[in-house]
Amino acid sequence: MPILDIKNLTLEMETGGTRVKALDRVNLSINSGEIRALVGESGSGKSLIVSAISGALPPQWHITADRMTWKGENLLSMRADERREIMRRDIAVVFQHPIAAMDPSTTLGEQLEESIPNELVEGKLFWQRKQSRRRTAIGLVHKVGIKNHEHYLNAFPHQISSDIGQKFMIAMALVSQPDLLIADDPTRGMETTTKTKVLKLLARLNQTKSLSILFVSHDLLAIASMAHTMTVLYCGQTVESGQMKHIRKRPLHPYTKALLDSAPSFRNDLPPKSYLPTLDGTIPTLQHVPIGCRLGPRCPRAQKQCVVTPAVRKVHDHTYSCHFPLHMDKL
Amino acid sequence: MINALSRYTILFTLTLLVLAVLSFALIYLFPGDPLTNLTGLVPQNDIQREALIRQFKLDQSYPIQFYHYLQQLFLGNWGYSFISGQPLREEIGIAMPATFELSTYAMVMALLIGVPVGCYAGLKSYTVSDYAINTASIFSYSFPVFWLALIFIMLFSLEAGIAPLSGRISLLFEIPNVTGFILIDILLAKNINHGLALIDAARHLVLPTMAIGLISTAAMIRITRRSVIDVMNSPFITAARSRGLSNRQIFMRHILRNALLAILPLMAIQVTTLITNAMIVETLFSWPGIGNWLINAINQRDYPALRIGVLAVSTMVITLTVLIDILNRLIDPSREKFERGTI
Amino acid sequence: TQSNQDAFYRSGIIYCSESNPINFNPQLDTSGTTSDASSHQIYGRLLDFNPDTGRIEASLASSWMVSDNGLSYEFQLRKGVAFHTTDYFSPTRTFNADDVIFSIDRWRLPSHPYHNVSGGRYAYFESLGIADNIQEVTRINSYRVRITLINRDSSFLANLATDFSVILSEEYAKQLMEKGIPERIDHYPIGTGPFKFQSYRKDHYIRYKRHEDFWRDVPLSERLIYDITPKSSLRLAKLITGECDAIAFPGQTEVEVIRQRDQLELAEKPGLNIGFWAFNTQKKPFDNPDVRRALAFAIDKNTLLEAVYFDSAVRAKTLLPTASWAHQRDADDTAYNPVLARKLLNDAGVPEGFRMTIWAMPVERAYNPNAAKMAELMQRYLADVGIRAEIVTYDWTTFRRHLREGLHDSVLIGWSADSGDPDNFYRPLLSCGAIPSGTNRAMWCNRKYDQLINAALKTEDIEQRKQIYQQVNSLLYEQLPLVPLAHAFRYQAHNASLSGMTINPYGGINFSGVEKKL
Amino acid sequence: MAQFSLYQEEFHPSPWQKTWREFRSSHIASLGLMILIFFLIFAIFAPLLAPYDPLQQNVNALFIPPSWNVNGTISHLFGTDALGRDLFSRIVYGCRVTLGSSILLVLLAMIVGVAIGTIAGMLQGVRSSVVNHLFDALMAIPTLLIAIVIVAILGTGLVNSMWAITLALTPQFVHHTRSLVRTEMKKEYVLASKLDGANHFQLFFYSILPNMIEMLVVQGTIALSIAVIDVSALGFLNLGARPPLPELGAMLADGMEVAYAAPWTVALPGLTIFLIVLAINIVGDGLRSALRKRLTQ
Amino acid sequence: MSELLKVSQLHFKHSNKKNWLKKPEIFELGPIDLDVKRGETIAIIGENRAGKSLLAKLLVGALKADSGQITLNNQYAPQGVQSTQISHDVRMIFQFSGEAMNPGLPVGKILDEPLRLNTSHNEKERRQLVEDVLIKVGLLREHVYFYRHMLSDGQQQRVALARALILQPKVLVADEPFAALDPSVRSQTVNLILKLQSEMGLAFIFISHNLGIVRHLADRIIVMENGQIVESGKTETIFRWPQHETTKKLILSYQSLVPQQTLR
Ligand SMILES: Nc1ncnc2c1ncn2[C@@H]1O[C@H](COP(=O)(O)OP(=O)(O)OP(=O)(O)O)[C@@H](O)[C@H]1O
Ligand SMILES: Nc1ncnc2c1ncn2[C@@H]1O[C@H](COP(=O)(O)OP(=O)(O)OP(=O)(O)O)[C@@H](O)[C@H]1O
Ligand SMILES: [Mg+2]
Ligand SMILES: [Mg+2]
Repeated sequence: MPILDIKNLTLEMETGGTRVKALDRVNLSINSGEIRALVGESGSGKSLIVSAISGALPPQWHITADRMTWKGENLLSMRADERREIMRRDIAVVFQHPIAAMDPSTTLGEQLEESIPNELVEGKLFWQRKQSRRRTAIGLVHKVGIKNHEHYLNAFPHQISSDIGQKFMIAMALVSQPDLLIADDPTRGMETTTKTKVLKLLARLNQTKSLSILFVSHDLLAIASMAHTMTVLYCGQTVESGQMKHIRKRPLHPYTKALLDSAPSFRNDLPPKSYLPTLDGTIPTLQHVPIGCRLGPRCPRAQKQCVVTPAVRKVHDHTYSCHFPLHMDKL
Repeated sequence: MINALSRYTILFTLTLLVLAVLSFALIYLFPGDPLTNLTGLVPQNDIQREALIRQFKLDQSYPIQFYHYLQQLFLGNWGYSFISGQPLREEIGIAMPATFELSTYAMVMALLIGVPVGCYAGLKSYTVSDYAINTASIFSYSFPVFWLALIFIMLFSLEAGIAPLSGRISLLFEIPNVTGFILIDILLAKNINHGLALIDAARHLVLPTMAIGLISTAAMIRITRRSVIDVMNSPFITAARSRGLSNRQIFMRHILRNALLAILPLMAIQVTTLITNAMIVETLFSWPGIGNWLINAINQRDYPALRIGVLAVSTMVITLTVLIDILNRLIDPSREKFERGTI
Repeated sequence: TQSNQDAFYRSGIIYCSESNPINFNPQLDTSGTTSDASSHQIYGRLLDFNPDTGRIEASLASSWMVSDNGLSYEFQLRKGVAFHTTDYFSPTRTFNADDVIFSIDRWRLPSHPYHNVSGGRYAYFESLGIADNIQEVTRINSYRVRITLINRDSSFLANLATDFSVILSEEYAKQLMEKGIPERIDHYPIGTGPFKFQSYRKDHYIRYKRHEDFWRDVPLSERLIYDITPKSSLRLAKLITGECDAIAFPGQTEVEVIRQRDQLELAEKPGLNIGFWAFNTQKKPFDNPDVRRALAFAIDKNTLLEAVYFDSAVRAKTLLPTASWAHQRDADDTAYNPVLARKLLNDAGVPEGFRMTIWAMPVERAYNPNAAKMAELMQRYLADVGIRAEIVTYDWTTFRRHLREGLHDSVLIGWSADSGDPDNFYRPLLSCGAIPSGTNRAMWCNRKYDQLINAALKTEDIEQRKQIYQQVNSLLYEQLPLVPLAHAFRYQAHNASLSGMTINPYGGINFSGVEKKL
Repeated sequence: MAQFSLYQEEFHPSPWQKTWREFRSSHIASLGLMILIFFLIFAIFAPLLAPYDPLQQNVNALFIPPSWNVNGTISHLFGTDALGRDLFSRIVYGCRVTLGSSILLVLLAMIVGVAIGTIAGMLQGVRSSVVNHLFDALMAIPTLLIAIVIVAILGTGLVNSMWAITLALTPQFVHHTRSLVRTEMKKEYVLASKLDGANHFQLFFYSILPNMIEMLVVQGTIALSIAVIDVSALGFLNLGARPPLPELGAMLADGMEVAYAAPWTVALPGLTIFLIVLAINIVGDGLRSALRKRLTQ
Repeated sequence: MSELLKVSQLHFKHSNKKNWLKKPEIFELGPIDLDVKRGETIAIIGENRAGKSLLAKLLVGALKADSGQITLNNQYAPQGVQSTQISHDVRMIFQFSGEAMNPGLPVGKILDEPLRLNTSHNEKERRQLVEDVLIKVGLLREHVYFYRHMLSDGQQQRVALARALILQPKVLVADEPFAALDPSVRSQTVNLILKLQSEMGLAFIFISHNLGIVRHLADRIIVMENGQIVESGKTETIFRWPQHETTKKLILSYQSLVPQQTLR
């Protein structure tokens, strides 16, 4: 039983006078204790999914789904305060742009302390509670690998660099001891050492606290090192989803393959300075998505049928949507 | 911070110095006799004239004259009104607080009504009530203040007879000028019927305050609304929401704070507009404030009065703006540079 | 409580006046504003005009005698008339001969220690040449004074009854002189009038208090306040809202509004006044009578009358209004004739596009309720004959200061008579002696004219005087130093709750005997 | 070589064109613009539109009420004033004087302000901060004060009051230009241009100015509404345009003298000023929200 | 291979005194010695705030060094923004951000600017050059009319590249050119650079946190820490036998991420 289960999530919005489907029948489910990676190119709609789950979408956007449940409860039909309660207790989100996601007029410490749920604060009197909050905050900051807590807790968002910001966002997300952590590109721009530390922290939390994680990124290296399962998104459509190791070994969708191939780290057979395999072109803008399979024009295996949206197919727990999948002949 | 404060102080002094230089230059720029323009005194004969020139060091070089001028400014010797013969410091001491009082009430009105209504409109952005508020505010904001005041006079004074149209209080009351704020002075005054006087003064205050206040309130609503909408759309509010903070928490701790921080620098401009409007409205309501005084001075070609009056008002306005500026800097840590925005 | 409140609002009269007085001594200034604010309120005179009949009657002088040759006047003074007691002066004695002598000698004698205080110009007396005609003022006893004249002056008594011949306190003057602040006498006045001065704020108010020991037994309001309101529309508005109990110079367009309102009362009387357009004859090309005549022909007086006075005025041909006994019905008048005007201008060498200024009074006066509007109308007429007129206006005080300096090309102004005597028009307005005193706005000096009006004073024979004034009129028509425009009605508007308001034909407002009921 | 599938649009709107499209999509803003254009037409074609000479007095037609009043006549649409001048013609010319002079002075203030602001923005360090602070301080001085000083020195008159308002509006442009130039100068594309060897002048014209136009237009509308109000306020206070000149504020002050006999002489000029300012504000508002929309997209 | 760019004893000191209460944050860079050969690819790696971007800016002359010198083709290059020689031959691509392209100008104008300022070509020639370079970086001629908001991130990066290449530089300095790009676009860009290098003999200095790409692309690696070069050497050497602590940490953590089978 997945804790988060999304089926056929469609998101429509108005841009430039036309109504476009930014997300087109996206499926995503996360099991308890699982680290799921959500991969896709920039603009493929990853952050939109995150927003849809956290309920942070503008009201004028149309969001429909066959199913969108949290532990069996329907998120879409829920009252605002119930949903807020879930967000406060169970789900934590790390947004993509950490500095922008922090109140510019409040110190980091205050914001962090504010996020600590009341039930986790010890003491009755307000100064005791205050101290308790401070202690918790310092502990958290250390946990995510910030040493100089004095300096950073009293700093304002504009004074810190974005990697510190990301760490703070993670700390803020972890403070409420959630069941699910949604991390939108938490390691962007970090150098490798710090990145590894953060990833290790997440992995450890996953193991010790059985924290489920939805890990959004296009850093395949990071994903490959920690995720159990992976969902690949292209242009608002889920193209493939399944166990990490299966996908790595045998990607079924041409796009997934192209994605994996483009990371030189995955390929020990690649001679230095050789051309990397890649798909032609770039992701289309939302106003000009091709009909049917949205990869169509770029796909090396595209044929006539591709103008029809491919149905979701399933092999064991490996789902894909493609008319002409790879490796299928071998199966 | 002390660094910034000292920088402000230096720049502020510099600005005042520039103002002083300008007002000093006016002695020579205004038509007529520099001696009269400086002192407001008309020498009866040449001997007296010579004596005055020597006394005010007008026979010395410009820097020395200016130094002397500054000295006199500091000592409070601001010269005499050419027309009434009264010391200018006294006249300004009466007129300035009157304007200040009027502006203060209008500002309070703008804040008390403008900010909550603006917040409300911002929170309910793009709903019917928001459109209604927005339309009303853009209409009120477009009124030329003098016309608005006239309309008020016609409607409320002449037709309805609700409020009187001139002065600060019925002239039958004799209120000694202590603080310059009529309501306080009434409380300080002896031998009068305080209740009656307060009611009378309040009735006199209503229309001018409304006229200025309405425009400022409209401006305030627009600024606040814009600011609230901007803050609401900013990602950190989304983030706060997804952290499960309650609406109240978000509004009080994040939206309000950031919205008001953004409003503060704009208030500096509002203060200027407000005082300008107050000065214009004063002439219509015969409010004995600095605007009325200055307009009379210009009609009477009372150059010494003009010079000091302009210096005094601009000093007041600049001081207010700088104070708001400093305040803004004090309470808003995130703003690196203070930028003025628009409504 | 309600009754408390009523009593309070009834305790004072608020009069909306049109401008700032220059000081509180009408001897020093001919402006109606100054005398309105002082002569009848603060001061008393030896004689007064009866407001109804216009006759001279006793006032501080309880009786008087004129010698047969008409050169000596003896006044018996009223006893027990108290001067004001204020925070700046407490009198130790009542009114007596010393006060009369001081008051007259101040303007009469250039050697008098007070003569040069506050500028030393006594416009009214100078313009009429009265000072030079008085030989001496002698004290017979404490309550008896004799004034001896050099020449006969048929208007002398009338002049003593005008607003300008006020009685000051000699005791106060002495005190001030000792303290070395003599000019305070004109700013912190002491008199015997019904109200005592309390405070004055320029552009704002003048406060008076009841003079408890006023010698006349008339009801007096406890407080009198002048609310200085230069805009006539605003004055009317205040009258309507009840912020003023009476107003100065209601606008001609507003008369209807006042008539329609029940709670307002309007009194009207044909006024003894003249509104005119004076040229600065000391400036080129206005020193040329032909140019002046041309300009006079260029404007249509009837239109001005209609548009500015709304027919509440009579077209003026000469200086004298119809009510005056010396009024000449068949006097010559300039007619509207732009073609002739242009021709005269061409002949005089005034080019097309010539620029001149028309100074327009900033305040309403009985003789001209809206000088600015009149100036605008005239601007158009002058444009038709190729003259570009610029309208100049300043605040009233400044306006008159500059006028006296002769900065104007031409000015729209006028004169309200202070006594019914024709000399009160001819002399102050156009005699040579009136140039320095600043009432001769045309700055025109003509020997023959002066001789004629002097001759007119020497005789008591009305017919003979009429004859002389007809000569004067034709001289003026020839020379045209000013263009007479209109004799206007006098209006006075007040709240119906005021009782005892009278309208004074010679201008000047008087609040003694006025009471407010709610 | 990579093949691009190009999703070609019909035309390539520049940022400015995009803002314009956004602007036009708002009905209220378009309406405001139409009203403004209407007044502009009044201003430009006043001699053709006005049925009478605005200065022509007619003593036979004093205080004729507007045509919708029972006593009004159709030959004087808005009635006549105390001198029998046709109020409609005066208002048409009034638009010309008031709006026209406002536009002129805003343009002047804009040019001067942009010049100074750019210099201040490009100069770094103390000089700039002093200049900036002084201008900020000057900006705080109410127009009315500046006008009073100028009138005291030069005398009243429309042109003198225009100088005063120009002087008062300039700092605003200086300020905005300066802060815009400052933020632009920090951006990488400016650094890139600098690396290309562009001097200050070229930087300004090729890198900064194209991004400034919108700010200038928006700021211009704000300044214009202030200018119209100020011009008429000074006219109203008798510090600006002189009486016979049909300036709306001066006309209003004129009308006040006869407010009882002819209330329309107060109401109509006032209403005209109000409508002009309202139209400008609506247009400004529309522009700003269009700009905002474009930027958030 | 000939030495193209030689940097010796480059030193830069920057003290950041924003807050008077705290000690000024002093950052010192260098002294740095570095030489770049024709066609060579050098990667600069290091932790955040190690001074990598600073070094890049110094190299292209966007900042002026306090001391030390840069010689180009054995010619001493004067420091500072206005040095045309540098701007001609050493070009920079900025770290991708929304601000790398002027939003108010179309691509054509943007690409025209370096030509207009640095060459004496006439309008038509310039136009030709612009179109050529657009095609070279894989864009279309029509893109000259495009504004920033009409281009995707990858296309914007290509425009930046085109802008750098249009003057036919000898050295290209890039600050994290790949960081913000998607995998597929990133590969396209890598390929493009590789191709251009082989065609034009371009020396390429780039900063990256992505050690996978570094390993793939670079000939030499420079490791920086705290404004100092702590290690430099051939790519394979560094990856196999890191000497300095920082390098070791970097390489180790990289390898801990890389799936096991690649190491086998
Ligand atoms: N507020 C918005 N208004 C209009 N379009 C939007 C908005 N937010 C996102 N989009 C569009 O939705 C699509 C998906 O955006 P999203 O932010 O989810 O991409 P992403 O996968 O998170 O990319 P990245 O890896 O760069 O974060 C994009 O094409 C974007 O243009
Ligand atoms: N323009 C500048 N002038 C002087 N010093 C600067 C400038 N920009 C940044 N610095 C300082 O130089 C130091 C190095 O910053 P730099 O941006 O070079 O690091 P980096 O190695 O590129 O880091 P990252 O990997 O996060 O990009 C920082 O401490 C910063 O404060
Ligand atoms: Mg995203
Ligand atoms: Mg960097």
